[in-house]
Amino acid sequence: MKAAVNLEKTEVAEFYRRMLLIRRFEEASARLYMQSLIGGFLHLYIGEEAVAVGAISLLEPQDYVITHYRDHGHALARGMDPKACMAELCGRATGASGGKGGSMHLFDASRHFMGGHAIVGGQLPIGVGIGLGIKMQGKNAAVMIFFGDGAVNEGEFHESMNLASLWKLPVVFFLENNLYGMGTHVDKTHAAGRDIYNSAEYYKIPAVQIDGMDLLEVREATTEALRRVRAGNGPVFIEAMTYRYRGHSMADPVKYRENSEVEEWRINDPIDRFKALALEEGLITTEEMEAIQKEVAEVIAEAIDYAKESPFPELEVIHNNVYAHRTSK
Amino acid sequence: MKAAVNLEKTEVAEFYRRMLLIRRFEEASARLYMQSLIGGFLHLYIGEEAVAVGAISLLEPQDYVITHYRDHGHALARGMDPKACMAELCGRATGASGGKGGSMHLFDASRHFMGGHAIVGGQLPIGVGIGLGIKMQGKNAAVMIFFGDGAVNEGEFHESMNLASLWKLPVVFFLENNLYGMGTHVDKTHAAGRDIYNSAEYYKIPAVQIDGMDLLEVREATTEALRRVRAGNGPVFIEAMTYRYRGHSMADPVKYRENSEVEEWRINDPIDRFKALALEEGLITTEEMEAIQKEVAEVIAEAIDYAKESPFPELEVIHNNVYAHRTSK
Amino acid sequence: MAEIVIRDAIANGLREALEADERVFLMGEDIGAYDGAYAVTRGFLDSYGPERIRDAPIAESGFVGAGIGAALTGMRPVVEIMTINFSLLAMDQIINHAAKLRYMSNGQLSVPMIIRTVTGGGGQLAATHSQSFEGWYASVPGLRVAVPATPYDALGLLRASFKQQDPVIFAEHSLLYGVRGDVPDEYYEVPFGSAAVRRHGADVTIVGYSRMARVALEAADRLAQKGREAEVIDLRTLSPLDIETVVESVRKTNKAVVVEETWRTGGFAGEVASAIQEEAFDYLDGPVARVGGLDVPTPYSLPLEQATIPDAARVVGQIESSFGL
Amino acid sequence: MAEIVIRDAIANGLREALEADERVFLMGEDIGAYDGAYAVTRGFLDSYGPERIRDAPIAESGFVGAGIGAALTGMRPVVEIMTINFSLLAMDQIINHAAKLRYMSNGQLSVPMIIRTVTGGGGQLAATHSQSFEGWYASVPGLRVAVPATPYDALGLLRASFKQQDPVIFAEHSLLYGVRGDVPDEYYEVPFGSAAVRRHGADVTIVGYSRMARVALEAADRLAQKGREAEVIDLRTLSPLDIETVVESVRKTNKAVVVEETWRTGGFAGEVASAIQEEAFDYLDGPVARVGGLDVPTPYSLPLEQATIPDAARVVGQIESSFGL
Ligand SMILES: Cc1ncc(C[n+]2csc(CCOP(=O)(O)OP(=O)(O)O)c2C)c(N)n1
Ligand SMILES: Cc1ncc(C[n+]2csc(CCOP(=O)(O)OP(=O)(O)O)c2C)c(N)n1
Ligand SMILES: [Mg+2]
Ligand SMILES: [Mg+2]
Repeated sequence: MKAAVNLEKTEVAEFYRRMLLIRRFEEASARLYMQSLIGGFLHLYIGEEAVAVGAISLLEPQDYVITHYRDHGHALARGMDPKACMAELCGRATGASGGKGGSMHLFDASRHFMGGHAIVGGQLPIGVGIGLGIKMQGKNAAVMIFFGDGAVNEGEFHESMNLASLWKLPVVFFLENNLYGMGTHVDKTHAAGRDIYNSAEYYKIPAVQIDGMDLLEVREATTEALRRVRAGNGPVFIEAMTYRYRGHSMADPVKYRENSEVEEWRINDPIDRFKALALEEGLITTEEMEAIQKEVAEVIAEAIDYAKESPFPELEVIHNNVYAHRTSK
Repeated sequence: MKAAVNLEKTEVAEFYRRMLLIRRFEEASARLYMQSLIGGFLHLYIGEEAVAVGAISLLEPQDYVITHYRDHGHALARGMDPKACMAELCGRATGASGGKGGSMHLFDASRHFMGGHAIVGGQLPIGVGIGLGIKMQGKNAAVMIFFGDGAVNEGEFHESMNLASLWKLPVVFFLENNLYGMGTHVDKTHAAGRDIYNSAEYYKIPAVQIDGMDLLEVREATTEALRRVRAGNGPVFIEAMTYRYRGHSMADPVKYRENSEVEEWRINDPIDRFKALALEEGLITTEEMEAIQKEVAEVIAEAIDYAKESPFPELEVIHNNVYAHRTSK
Repeated sequence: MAEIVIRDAIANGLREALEADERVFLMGEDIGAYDGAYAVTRGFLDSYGPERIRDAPIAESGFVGAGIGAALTGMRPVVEIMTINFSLLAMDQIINHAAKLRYMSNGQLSVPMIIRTVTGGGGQLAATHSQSFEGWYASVPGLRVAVPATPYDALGLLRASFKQQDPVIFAEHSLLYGVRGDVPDEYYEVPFGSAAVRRHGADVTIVGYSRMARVALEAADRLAQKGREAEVIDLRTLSPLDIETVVESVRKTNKAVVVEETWRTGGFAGEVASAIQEEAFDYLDGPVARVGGLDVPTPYSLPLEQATIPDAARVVGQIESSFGL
Repeated sequence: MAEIVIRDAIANGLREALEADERVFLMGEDIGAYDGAYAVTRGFLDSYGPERIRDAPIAESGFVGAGIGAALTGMRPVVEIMTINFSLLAMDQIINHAAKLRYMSNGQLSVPMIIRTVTGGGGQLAATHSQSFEGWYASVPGLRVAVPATPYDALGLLRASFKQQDPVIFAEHSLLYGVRGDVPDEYYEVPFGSAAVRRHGADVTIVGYSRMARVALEAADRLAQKGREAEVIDLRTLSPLDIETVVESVRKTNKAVVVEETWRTGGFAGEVASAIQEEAFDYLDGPVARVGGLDVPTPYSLPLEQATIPDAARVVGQIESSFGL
């Protein structure tokens, strides 16, 4: 665990709050899913909170984030309103996308949160293109692309790495290696095994592998990555080793791994570790923490109520936003 | 240039004959194309003969070859009848595929020559699958997949390398790096630059880069590659640096490179070099060579006549071989 | 005779083939350790081992291409693309390669490969996960397309697929896995290119396939309550398309509606409707009607999703408005 | 007014946009140093430099996705997929992403991107290189599809494409680049969703688009020699589809044939034919006829290829056999 010495007290509270918010949001989502208030596929981020919070907390408003279907964590870390997020999961008119996208397809354009993409690997070339747009317009911004160890096997990974490097685009490739793509272990699908950051070298992209359960390590690596990217040196690659405690989605009976493996990872729970460290270093008090817990519980309760009480969309919106101009057909 | 000391005289004659056959075949094709006897796209292999001949001459009948649209060289090196080949290029009923495939889609299943694939990169996963089929059936065979430097940018390259390595398949990835994909130089499309064999390391695939203008070096590398593959150690990767003297296809005005570059490569012409070496080492005489030249000229003339004199296919065959069983529709 | 669900009918058909023919193997994402995304291959890994139940990396183009190559060497691969939405990533291999190799080689090569995949919407999976592309595949010469709607057909068509020497797209509907039905103990096959008349009636012909064949039956039940008897035809395979059975029915009922789940505009129902009027124009009381999915990316929200996908009420409504029945 | 070829009409439209709007850039294989596979972008690299005339690696999914991303940041990318055959490799990006982002985000995102590509067969390019998938794209909600057949339309539709806020598939036919036609000096646009009546006539309506619109005209000329006057309609865009203009014509002629280059079975002509009979059933003297490509992978050999792709003789033959004209 990295030392927390350089953190401000306000930052510590904020990181703790943000990670806890995601954790509680996911737990609440699971409950609402069991109550059939949420439909479709639901992929929880529990266990991986330090990655999204650590990385995204370093971005500026003009930067962009794009990710896959396991996206609640990234969305909330980027500041999406939990109410709008939960309402979207419940398919309500007040949802972030009026109920049209759902859990796997969250968007918040005002925060440059560009989705929520449910085709494995699909966000990679799009993220690269965002980098291209940034660069061609001379904007002082970066794009952070989150993706999983499973996505690395798609051809689009290769195409995206090549394009980003070739054109020296301001892209942070952020791999969340949680060891599994659905039920299949990375060792069984990836010839190179689990140290995927090694792939970057061939593309001339600087890369590091970090402990994704350690918020401070995530922040340190991201800081360095953004420094390089903002200096115009082209893309960087971060592989955060992490773990999802729950199944791939709520539909997953999780038969492919031992519970002991989960328990081992839980020892390094990113929230617990951060909490312990912050307490130890006197950067937060128990009382402050309890206040945050209470606040988060309220935010979640409010989000649930908001979602439940919101109306479903009217049928007349069904043809809206297929095209810029609504057409009859 | 490698020493030719280990070659038999009969081999020398055969290699010379085979390379010359390809060269003359391509020259003849170009003429027939200008006469509109050949249609579609025509991609000539001139300058690259040492690769196909050197590599394929080491294969056994049970081995497989698969390649892209620049396929005449590989087909002829594998023993396809020049008459059937030329007739195919001319779209005749007597062509290797009855005129249905054409220049870009040559097949000779009896020789395990599996095409001739005109979608860049498309032959890669298929070749890997051939390797899988070989392995699952416990056959003592290998598959050699030819592809270009342009194809390396396709996602299928990555997917294929990963699969072949993961499943330890008997695949020789044979990259013909002629520095251009159509009119675009490899340095402009591939972040890693021209030493593409370096890509193999990440996949745990042993790789070498060789002089593709030197038949003996091609043979040496291929021998070693096949030894590994046949020992069941999984795939290998060979990058042969080579050059096409002509344009990408007959339609290419070749504005993207200087003629001086072509001239420089011509100095290392694979046929001239091999000829010189063989003469020098006394493995062939001028008379023998002239006899071969004459023989090749005759074979080509015969192939042209055969193609020209062959009938076009009857219209009634048009619905044949869409499916195994001819259907009405 | 046993009553089983479609999931088990397909599993039984796969096991049967795996046991009868050592060239048969399965390859796809999460078919092994995970037991299959839709649990069709549950327990297969234990029974047949990782060589024949081959978990593949998420690389649709790669492993579909690998299936083609394996088929070329004489294997009989069953490649699973988790859902048809992801088949877009393998479309080049399917259409530019699998479908064309026999023809371009003039019969030298053949690709006896089954691509199992899951089609359709209805589980609130939203726009990227609710599509139905089987009609596109059905238009590609060189491919065969099966779209079973019952356990009997699922098993019978799967057996027939293993007899095909050509690539087959075997499209299973995500919402039908739990549908029960009788399956004989004796061996049988359902031939490709033979539609089933699911219900007889003289007033109108409703044509559907996959889940829409069931929706058609539901619509027929509702019509029956109004005293109208619909004839319901389940196409069972889209390639070959058994238009004769459809036309024969329309010649009797003089009215036809074609129901399909994909976007109405440009759907395969256009083929069926066009063919009906080509073959039976003089028998028609009015235009062949089509009921299709709304021309929108499928929305996530339940009420919106339900309004998007055709249901019995819409079919009945169309029949009312088209034919006054 | 100047007489120019389609190639130049498109080049002019692209130059115009590049000059008027600095957000516009071109990206694709061999559009720069090679001057474009079909020479449309000849000289562009010199004029606009490698940033805006961006030669891409052979990675269709990658650079189409990059186009989407760039569009999301406010650029106006024109992505060139060398031919529509290779678009299968980018289909996931086009259909699962470009077409859906506006809807799934409820209007938060928009993808104003033009995908230029080359469709059609006829140059003996054989099965992998002779396909026409524009009809598939036209069925996907969220996409627009333009299929120009004249220099006037090519420029006018291209201009209109730059005004679209949604992804446009701009499908140019490989055999039409050299076709000449008048183009006004003044600025004009051709709106999406408006078919053109290319020729007036009262005896039969022939509907086509892209090269088949020209084949339809040729067929009409032949019919004229027999004293029959065909009305010829060029759809110009498939999405939106201007079915009204077609139906209006059919109400007058009472006979319709739809001509399309792709495989007849399951083609977009099925949509058009179905829609015609839905809208104008009572006006029809007989079934709406379709002339399409044969249901085979396009063969290489010239006589076989010629028999595969519809031509004027086949259209006339169909009209004769369908309507006795
Ligand atoms: C192209 C495609 N193939 C398959 C799927 C089904 N699928 C959804 S998530 C997933 C696993 C992805 O794993 P990974 O990238 O490691 O992300 P994680 O879920 O572990 O966060 C699969 C196979 C899909 N959505 N898209
Ligand atoms: C998927 C796809 N994209 C583009 C093309 C057009 N094309 C044909 S050959 C070629 C260049 C390939 O270059 P390389 O792989 O280096 O092979 P070479 O021609 O140099 O032998 C291109 C872009 C194609 N046939 N398929
Ligand atoms: Mg993972
Ligand atoms: Mg090359």
